[in-house]
Amino acid sequence: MSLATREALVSFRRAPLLSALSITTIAFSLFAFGLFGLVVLNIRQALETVSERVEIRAFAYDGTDSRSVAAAVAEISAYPEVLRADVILPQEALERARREMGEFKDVFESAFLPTAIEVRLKPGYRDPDAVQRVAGKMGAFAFVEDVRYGEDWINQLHRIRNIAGATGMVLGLAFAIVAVIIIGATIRMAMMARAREIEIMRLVGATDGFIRRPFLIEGAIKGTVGGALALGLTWFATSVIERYLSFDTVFFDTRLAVAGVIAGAVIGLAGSMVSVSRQLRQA
Amino acid sequence: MSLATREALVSFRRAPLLSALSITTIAFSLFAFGLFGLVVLNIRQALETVSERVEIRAFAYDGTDSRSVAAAVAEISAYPEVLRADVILPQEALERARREMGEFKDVFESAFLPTAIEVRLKPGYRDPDAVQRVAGKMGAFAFVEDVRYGEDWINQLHRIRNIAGATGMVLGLAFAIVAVIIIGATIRMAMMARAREIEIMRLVGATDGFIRRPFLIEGAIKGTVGGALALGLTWFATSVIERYLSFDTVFFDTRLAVAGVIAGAVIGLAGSMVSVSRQLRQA
Amino acid sequence: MIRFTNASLEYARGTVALHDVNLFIARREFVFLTGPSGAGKSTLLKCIYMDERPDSGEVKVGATSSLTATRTDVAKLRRKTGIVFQDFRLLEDRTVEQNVAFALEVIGAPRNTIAGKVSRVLTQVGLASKTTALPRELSGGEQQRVAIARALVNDPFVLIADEPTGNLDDRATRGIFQLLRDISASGTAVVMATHNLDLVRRSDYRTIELTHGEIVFDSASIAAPTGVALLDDDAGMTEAVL
Amino acid sequence: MIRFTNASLEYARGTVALHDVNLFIARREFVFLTGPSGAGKSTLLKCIYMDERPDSGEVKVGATSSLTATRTDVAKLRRKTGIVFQDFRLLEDRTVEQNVAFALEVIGAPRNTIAGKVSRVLTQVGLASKTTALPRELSGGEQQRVAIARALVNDPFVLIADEPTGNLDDRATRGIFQLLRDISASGTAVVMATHNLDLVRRSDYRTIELTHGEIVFDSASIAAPTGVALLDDDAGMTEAVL
Ligand SMILES: Nc1ncnc2c1ncn2[C@@H]1O[C@H](COP(=O)(O)OP(=O)(O)OP(=O)(O)O)[C@@H](O)[C@H]1O
Ligand SMILES: Nc1ncnc2c1ncn2[C@@H]1O[C@H](COP(=O)(O)OP(=O)(O)OP(=O)(O)O)[C@@H](O)[C@H]1O
Ligand SMILES: [Mg+2]
Ligand SMILES: [Mg+2]
Repeated sequence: MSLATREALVSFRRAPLLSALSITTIAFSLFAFGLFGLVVLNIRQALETVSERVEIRAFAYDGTDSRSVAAAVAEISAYPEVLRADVILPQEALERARREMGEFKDVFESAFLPTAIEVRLKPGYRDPDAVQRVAGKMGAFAFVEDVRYGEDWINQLHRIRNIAGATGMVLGLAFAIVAVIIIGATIRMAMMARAREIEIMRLVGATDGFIRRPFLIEGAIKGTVGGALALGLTWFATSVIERYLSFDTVFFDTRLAVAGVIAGAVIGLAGSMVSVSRQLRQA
Repeated sequence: MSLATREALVSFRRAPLLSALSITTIAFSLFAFGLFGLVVLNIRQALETVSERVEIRAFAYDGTDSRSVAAAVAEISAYPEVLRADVILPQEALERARREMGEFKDVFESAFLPTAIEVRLKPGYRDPDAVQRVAGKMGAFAFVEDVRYGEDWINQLHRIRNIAGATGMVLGLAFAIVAVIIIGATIRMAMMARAREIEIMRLVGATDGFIRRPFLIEGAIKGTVGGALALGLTWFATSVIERYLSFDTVFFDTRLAVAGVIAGAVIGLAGSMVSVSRQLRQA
Repeated sequence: MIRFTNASLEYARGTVALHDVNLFIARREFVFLTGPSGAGKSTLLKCIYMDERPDSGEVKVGATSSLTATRTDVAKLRRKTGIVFQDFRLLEDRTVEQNVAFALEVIGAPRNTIAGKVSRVLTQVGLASKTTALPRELSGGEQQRVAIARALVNDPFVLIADEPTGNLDDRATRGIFQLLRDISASGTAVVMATHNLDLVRRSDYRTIELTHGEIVFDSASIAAPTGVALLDDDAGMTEAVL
Repeated sequence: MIRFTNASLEYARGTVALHDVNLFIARREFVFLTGPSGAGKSTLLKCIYMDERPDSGEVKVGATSSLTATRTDVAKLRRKTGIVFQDFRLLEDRTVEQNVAFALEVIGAPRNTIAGKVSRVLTQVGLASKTTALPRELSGGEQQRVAIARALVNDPFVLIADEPTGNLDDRATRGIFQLLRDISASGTAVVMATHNLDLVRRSDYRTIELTHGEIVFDSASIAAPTGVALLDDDAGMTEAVL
């Protein structure tokens, strides 16, 4: 074992270019993969933030008395889908509209808005079906003139989230496969460069296990270093983007980061395993 | 020359794995680069669309007579920075506000808006300075109560565009460098695998030029194929995104596409050139 | 110790490299293998270290049979076999010393004994002054002697030498030959393929001649050799060595 | 044709491979180079095809001087030089035929003449039946003969053979030797390093012996050789060949 590790380390010194290339390739592939993962992560995060804003508003007829509104709010709050229900008085509505719509604030100089009940849904219920159900029930109150909840917008949001998830999975998988192919080919090439060495090892009586071990250790080391490099690159890229574009980005949490490095190690190991076995079968 | 081309082609047959790896690497690097380029292109395009909407609005006091407004519009239209100036009557303003702000259209049920002059600037003048200059001149008219042009928003837009351009350049360059390094290393590795062959060629009297030629042709072919593959991949990726995310994306125009493939060829050629020269110097 | 039973081998291109070879080589025996270029000498030797296996018939070395040996069995056999390859087969990126030490490392020799053994055997083949040179920094004959040193270093129970003196001058040839004789005298079976008929004639060891893959001459079947050499000591050796 | 003037060469590790070598070899001359392993024979030959250049002194081959030759000059020299390397140096992924044809392609021989020349020379070395084999499918002696065929195929004006018969049996050796003699008789200078003293003794060609990089014996300086051989025909040859 000690001999295998020594052999593995020596191989870095013997073929620095090949080693550097393998590591760079692993790092670069995982980097591309990581950047892509981050994009998906950030899109999900953004969608999450947006979907928190899913809300249903019911507008009361002019002159509705506040007690019936309060009673309705109490009832609506009890629906299982509902996170909170609030009364928005005309004055508040106007102020909020001005605040939220900076550029168009002149529009509201003299606007009049009706009393409204605003409802937010619980996380599990922010889908088009639940929204429609609650809106229907709210529309049944006698004093409600109109219920609005941005149907198109919610449908669209839901669709984007589904599609983003799916394309994320598909493209991510494609990236991972490309990475594994490149890495496998790189290791196989390193292997071919050492085909003679492997053959000589076999001829002087080395068992397959003995021959394989240093290569596997080497692959795992390269993979780990590549994974760590990729993590560093990804972190650097996001921090650059964050700093200069003043985007708020989400980075991988520790668990995901460690998983990334481990993925590198596994890829390196798997690539070596496949390549060395193929080489050994040929010899 | 015919011999060199034959040798170049034969090398694909002799080392299919190595060739496939080189091509994959070139394709993959250029693909990453291309995707990144498309993101930048699309951001620029989006910003361009947005900046077309740079507009300045001057609001008239209640009861301003329409002739003085018309005179002002004529004068403003003559400013060198101005693309067009229009009068917006209160009714129009309201309708437009309702149209543009779908979700909030209930807000405008009973709004009152003043008469306004709306000015759009020519492409070269959509920067914060020009906007401020024109806005100042418009504010000087006696009947104007207020001039609005979203200062923050225009400044922000301008800043994003500058930063996007700069980061685009920097990250793009970084990607290109990584691609060249990986490709160079791949070719160098292919070269090392053929070091013996090169040495034997020299010993039987082949000149450096004779030895170099097939490798250069090989590199150029690989680069071209890699570039074409990358283009295909990029096109496929964007069309998938376009189709499933119903984003409107801009693709490279023919000139850029051809440039991409040529870039692949040049990278392949350059990589071969560097590697073969290094190998020849050593031998 | 080494037994060929009706062994035949045909290569992919239709070359018959071995044809119905029957052969027994005992412990302590020294055998010359001669014959024209392409006669099948290297192929016969490859069968002994099981780099090739006969298409029909059997080769048995110690307890290892070509019919049943697994990859691991072959590896174990080779650890007890010293091989001098016709084309040397040195590791290009290791020094002379490391090349020889490698054969010991593979069989798991204790680390502290390696350096001593390596330097002793390199002195025996006359390369004490070249220990840190790389193969490409050696002359043809020096490379050949490194290959011989590597084959000798782990005290093999069978020594196979394929044209081990093709690049050596007469004096060096005699030195190496003496070394192989000593090895053989100490209990190792030595099989040496050679074109050096001088060497063959000067000594009176058993000589086997191959032509077109067939044994056309075997001195053991003419002059009765010493009793010890012909004893089939397979069983005893096997226990002791494997 | 070939002239060494006070040529000395020391390798990086301090090995003196050539020491003050003075030598003239004429056109049509056949020279044996002998000496113990590591004496500097291969190094001397490498100087002739300018794979090594002396640290001091000069080597001149035809009009090409080791002091002034550019990389292109060296390439041109080698196109007129046939070289049999001690370790063969065949292209592993090309067939026997392609290996030999390669030497012709490099010098830009007309495409339609190549196949004929290749098959003729392969027949001469006795490999007509192995034309489509890869080097690893050949025996040691067969590989050596491919190397010889490659050296002969482009009618060189200097032929350098480094131990060309080390892996050949006596009959094949005699055949190759006869071939080299014919080449020499047709106007080519042949320099052959060998350990086969039988061959050297049987013929009465000029013999040069090296030890530790020094010429310790040169038969040309003892018995006066034929007049033609000693004529310094550098100038005439140069015109004709380069
Ligand atoms: N891998 C192979 N594939 C096909 N033919 C082969 C292979 N190896 C050897 N041969 C052929 O088998 C025959 C015997 O080869 P072998 O190497 O055993 O000869 P040899 O007696 O060692 O000759 P030499 O003295 O030249 O080394 C030769 O004709 C050779 O061309
Ligand atoms: N590239 C090199 N670097 C260092 N030393 C070298 C190199 N090549 C050869 N030598 C040394 O120079 C000496 C002469 O080598 P050379 O190959 O000329 O010997 P040779 O006469 O051809 O021997 P042989 O008969 O064994 O082939 C040897 O001691 C060898 O170790
Ligand atoms: Mg052989
Ligand atoms: Mg030599």
